[in-house]
Amino acid sequence: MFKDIFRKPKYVTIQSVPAPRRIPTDSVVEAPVRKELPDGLWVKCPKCGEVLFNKDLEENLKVCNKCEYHFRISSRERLAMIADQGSFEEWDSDILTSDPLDFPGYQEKITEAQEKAGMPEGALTGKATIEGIPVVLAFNEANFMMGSMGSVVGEKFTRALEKAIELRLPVIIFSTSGGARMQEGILSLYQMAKTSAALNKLASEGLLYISVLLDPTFGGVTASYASLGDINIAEPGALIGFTGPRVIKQTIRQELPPGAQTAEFNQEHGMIDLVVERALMRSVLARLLRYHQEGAKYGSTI
Amino acid sequence: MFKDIFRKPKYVTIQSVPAPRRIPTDSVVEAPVRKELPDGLWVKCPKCGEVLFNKDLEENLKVCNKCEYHFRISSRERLAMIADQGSFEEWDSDILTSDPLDFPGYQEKITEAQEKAGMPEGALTGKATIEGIPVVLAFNEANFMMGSMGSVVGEKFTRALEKAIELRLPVIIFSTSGGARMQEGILSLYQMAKTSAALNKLASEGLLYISVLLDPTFGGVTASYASLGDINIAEPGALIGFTGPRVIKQTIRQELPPGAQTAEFNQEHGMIDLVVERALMRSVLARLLRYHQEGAKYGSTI
Amino acid sequence: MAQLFEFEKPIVELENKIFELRKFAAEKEIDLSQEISKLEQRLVELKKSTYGNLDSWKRVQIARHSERPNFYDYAPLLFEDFIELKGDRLFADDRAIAGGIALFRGTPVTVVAHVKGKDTKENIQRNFGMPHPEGYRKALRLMDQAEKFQRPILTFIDTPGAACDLAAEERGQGEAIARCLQAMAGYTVPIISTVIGEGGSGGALALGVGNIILMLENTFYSVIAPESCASILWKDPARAKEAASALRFTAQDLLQLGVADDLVKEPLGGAHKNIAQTAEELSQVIAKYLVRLKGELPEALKNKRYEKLKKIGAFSG
Amino acid sequence: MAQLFEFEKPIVELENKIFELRKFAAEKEIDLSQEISKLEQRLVELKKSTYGNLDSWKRVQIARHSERPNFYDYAPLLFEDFIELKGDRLFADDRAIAGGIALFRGTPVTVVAHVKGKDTKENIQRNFGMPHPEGYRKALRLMDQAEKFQRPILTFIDTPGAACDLAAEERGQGEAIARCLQAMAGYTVPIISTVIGEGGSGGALALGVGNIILMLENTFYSVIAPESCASILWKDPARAKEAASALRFTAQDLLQLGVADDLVKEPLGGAHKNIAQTAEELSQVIAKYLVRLKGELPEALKNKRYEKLKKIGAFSG
Ligand SMILES: [Zn+2]
Ligand SMILES: [Zn+2]
Repeated sequence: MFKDIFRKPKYVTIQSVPAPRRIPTDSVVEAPVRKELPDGLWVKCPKCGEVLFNKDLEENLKVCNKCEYHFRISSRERLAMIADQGSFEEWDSDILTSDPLDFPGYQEKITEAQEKAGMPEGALTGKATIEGIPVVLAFNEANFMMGSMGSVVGEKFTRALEKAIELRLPVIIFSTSGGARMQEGILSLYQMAKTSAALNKLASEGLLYISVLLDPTFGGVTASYASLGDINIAEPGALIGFTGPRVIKQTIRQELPPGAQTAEFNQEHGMIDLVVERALMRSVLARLLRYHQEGAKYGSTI
Repeated sequence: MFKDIFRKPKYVTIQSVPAPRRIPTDSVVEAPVRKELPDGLWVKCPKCGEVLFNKDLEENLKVCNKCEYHFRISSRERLAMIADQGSFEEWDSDILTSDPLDFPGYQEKITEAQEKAGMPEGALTGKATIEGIPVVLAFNEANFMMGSMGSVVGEKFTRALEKAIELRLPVIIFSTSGGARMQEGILSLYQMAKTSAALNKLASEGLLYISVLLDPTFGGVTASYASLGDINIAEPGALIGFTGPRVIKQTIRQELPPGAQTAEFNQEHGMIDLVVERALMRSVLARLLRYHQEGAKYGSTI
Repeated sequence: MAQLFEFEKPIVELENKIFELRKFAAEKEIDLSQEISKLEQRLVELKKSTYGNLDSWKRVQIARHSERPNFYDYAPLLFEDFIELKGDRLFADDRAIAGGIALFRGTPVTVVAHVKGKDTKENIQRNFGMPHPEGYRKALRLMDQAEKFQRPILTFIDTPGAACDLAAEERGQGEAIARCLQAMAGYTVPIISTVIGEGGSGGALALGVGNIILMLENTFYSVIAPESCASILWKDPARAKEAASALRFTAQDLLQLGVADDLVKEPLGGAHKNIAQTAEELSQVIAKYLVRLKGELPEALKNKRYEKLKKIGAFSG
Repeated sequence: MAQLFEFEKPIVELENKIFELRKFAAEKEIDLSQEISKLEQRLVELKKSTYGNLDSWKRVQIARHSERPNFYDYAPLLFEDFIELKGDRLFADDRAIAGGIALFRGTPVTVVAHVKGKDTKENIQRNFGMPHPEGYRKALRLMDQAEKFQRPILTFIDTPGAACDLAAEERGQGEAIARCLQAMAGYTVPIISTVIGEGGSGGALALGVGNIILMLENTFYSVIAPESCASILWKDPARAKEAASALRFTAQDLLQLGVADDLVKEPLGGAHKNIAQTAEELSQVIAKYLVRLKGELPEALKNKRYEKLKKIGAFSG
């Protein structure tokens, strides 16, 4: 009893979060997702222009070793960087898109996206461990129609949240999305409400939700699950907002100042708890999970 | 069953709240409380300079009939304007100030204040009805050391809140105060926490609390019960803030713009639900009380 | 002079013709009653054919009509009393959203509504009905209050969308909307959300997590404005009409898609032709559902709202 | 060079004298050990008499010392780990308040603290430790989170007071502080509030609604700054020293008045003379009370905190 509390600190350092990186220029958001890593041996950093060898880049977790620009990566790549190897159990991979509005060109877009992303839809969900701690993970897939949220993404995320409640596990969602998916109309819009409602249920069960916001996160995803973390984490330089800079310019002719909508801007404006570089993400998540494990609650250490 | 809901609206008007008055100049806050109504037959309006006959002014609820400046009035006068005649039952009138810090000159100040205000301390609490609806009322007394809050004010308000819980009654507090009372040091400061804690208890019991903010309300009172209403109401032109304009000027050499810290300014900045002129206050309070009576809850009309 | 749509012009022309014919007949003391009666017959049919089966784009135009009644037009007709409560207690009072306590057929309710302006000056004050984060936070505060005092919540949706400017981004537009969605999902009081004009995207949805979702006949509720959709799809905002149809966002579409629960009849030609009549219809439909919901226990209201949301979506497998 | 108070100068002079005597003895190879030993004896006594019974004004000076350790100095010594979490999710991240999750002797706790800067540049960033409303709203958010996850809350008070400027007034400084007071009163987790420097008025109290209130030996916690009090009482801010004594606001006073529950020993001369030692004392006292509180049930923690607050005040009748 109370043993823990009398244990002397043996290792006293503030493991502080890395300092915010330099703010990327607006041009970063314009870089199409696919340009990042062509098939060649090398790639040019879209931020600093440095020529980087693919092999080095991969070893550096796809972060530019000169300017620390965080290249966009796929949900599978992200999963590999975060979860314990071999621990991931995928859920609901068989939920497939229908075309409820019979929307012009949607079927073709889906087929294209499937080829491009190598996935049936733009969401990846399941259970895994991080440094041994079990957790429910959900990812947007940027290569699938810009990570947009339609019925399948909303449904898979909602099911994952309900499963987390059932298993009493914390949840981490990795967001990267242009917002709600136009082609499913109002059904897409209401996925925002659906996922937020599921998060409300998770919260009322006292379970932890960490939202990780990745480059880029906009629209209906920012206006739903991505903003609702008990803890909101972003990667350095990630662009995060409700309305994209181009739409703001077109709509009200307002030019955003340099650095607007970056992770750092959002943190200054109170929306982001932590800006964490890719190399530290796994260990920061593990620490946070550990402090929220049921056994870590003060009541249970007595 | 459901009878009420099928009743046709018979009287369809928006009984909208009166439009915000012209904003008084800063000089208003400087007007000492006592200057308002000298013993003579007439008084000069401190805002517009109009000469007003005391009798007319009294009949107009001490509101200038030219510029609608709301003169400061005592807690007893306020009570008479708000509660049903003869309905008030005063509580805790026997709690008296002690001088816990043995503070220089405090005893004399208290004696002076008692004479000036005609009350033993700067708080008036009790039970009354407004248009027949029972309610707990609490008032700061501006004539008692600027309405400052020491142990007695905090204790009387806290007891009134606890009594409201016991009786399951709504509460209206009429605030006007310079803040926590210096002469009781830390004990005064903690009256802020004490009254806020009692309000937390009231809220968790699902009981209504209406805060009425009067000219002037500042410091520790703004930073505790006065800001915590389910509904915050202010009189037109009332000055409300945390730090007074003179202290701001002295401390950081910042001159507040004209109209800053008025009721209307506070409403624009989201802090005040309603700005209600004195003549309408009683009826607005009655309507709000009525809509929050236990019988008015939808569950109980079924 | 009322704003007139292209498709309404034949009606007005016919009305004018009948008027002139009457005048002529009276002046010349000729009996043209048979002729006039024929024309009146045609007018009724023309109105029916014009308004009776409006396409999506026409509904968009009516929903956005400059004289389309807004919340403040309906409030005195719907409620015996409405006390407007202002402010988010954090930053500002946003006039693109109004809210407060109202008395609806004898029952106190909390009301929250988008408000577009009626003229340029008012539209600037109300940012064309496009709320900033403080508007959503005011809504949240008032709805939390409704939950505390167990009052039903009525929301009225009428916005082109949430404000899209630097200020909105700085103050967390996404967060503010998300909080509304999350909170509404958790309330144990009845919520009825009614689209009374435009239902523009996330900015509309923030007030749209009702147990019951109602739509006036000539409204739309969409994930994206038809002009923006056309821009993205065909790089041509002028093809908004096509987008309007592709998006299936009219009241009738949403009823079919299972998102809207019921429609509220408007007078022929749209709500602006007869506000009192529209308000009367609206009042009756709201009353009907409010009575139904008032029969439910608090937890059931929350659970059924959740189940309703969970069912929205189309997929296979 | 460390900031030196007037009342410390005799000590430093004596220290210098001893140093020179030693040097002289060594150089000249003379035995002055008896002389030196006498002086050292005197030094010990001088230190005791100087620091052992500091008056209120001297404690104010020590509490405001330019090298007074701040929260960031203690954090790495108190906690095995500290993850700082930023922002109020509404408007901004206020650097006058820091907060986050820390590991205290193996137990996750939520930590919230005022932070003054160490130099002019940092002081401008941190507004001299005077929080704006967004600072208190960040504190509130983090404390709500602690309640949700049933983590104890440790607050560290060190502020001249809340920010007093137009921006603070516009964003509801009063409301922000009041919400903290109200919320803290309602939590069911243990709260330990420690004054580590200045406890300035409402801006300090906003983090001060603890089950246990601790004060470092050389701190003060007051309803008003002594200078302002002197201004009001005697129209003379220079009489702050008198006011400091009249206000009875030192740690020792508050212990007597029943507001502080316990004091934390500082090294002779103040916390800045030995931060590690101060942190060690602080850690032990916090641990002692945290263990006690962890034995209480959640509802009891809330009720006892309320009862504690209710007892504060002096009156007759
Ligand atoms: Zn680079
Ligand atoms: Zn006047």
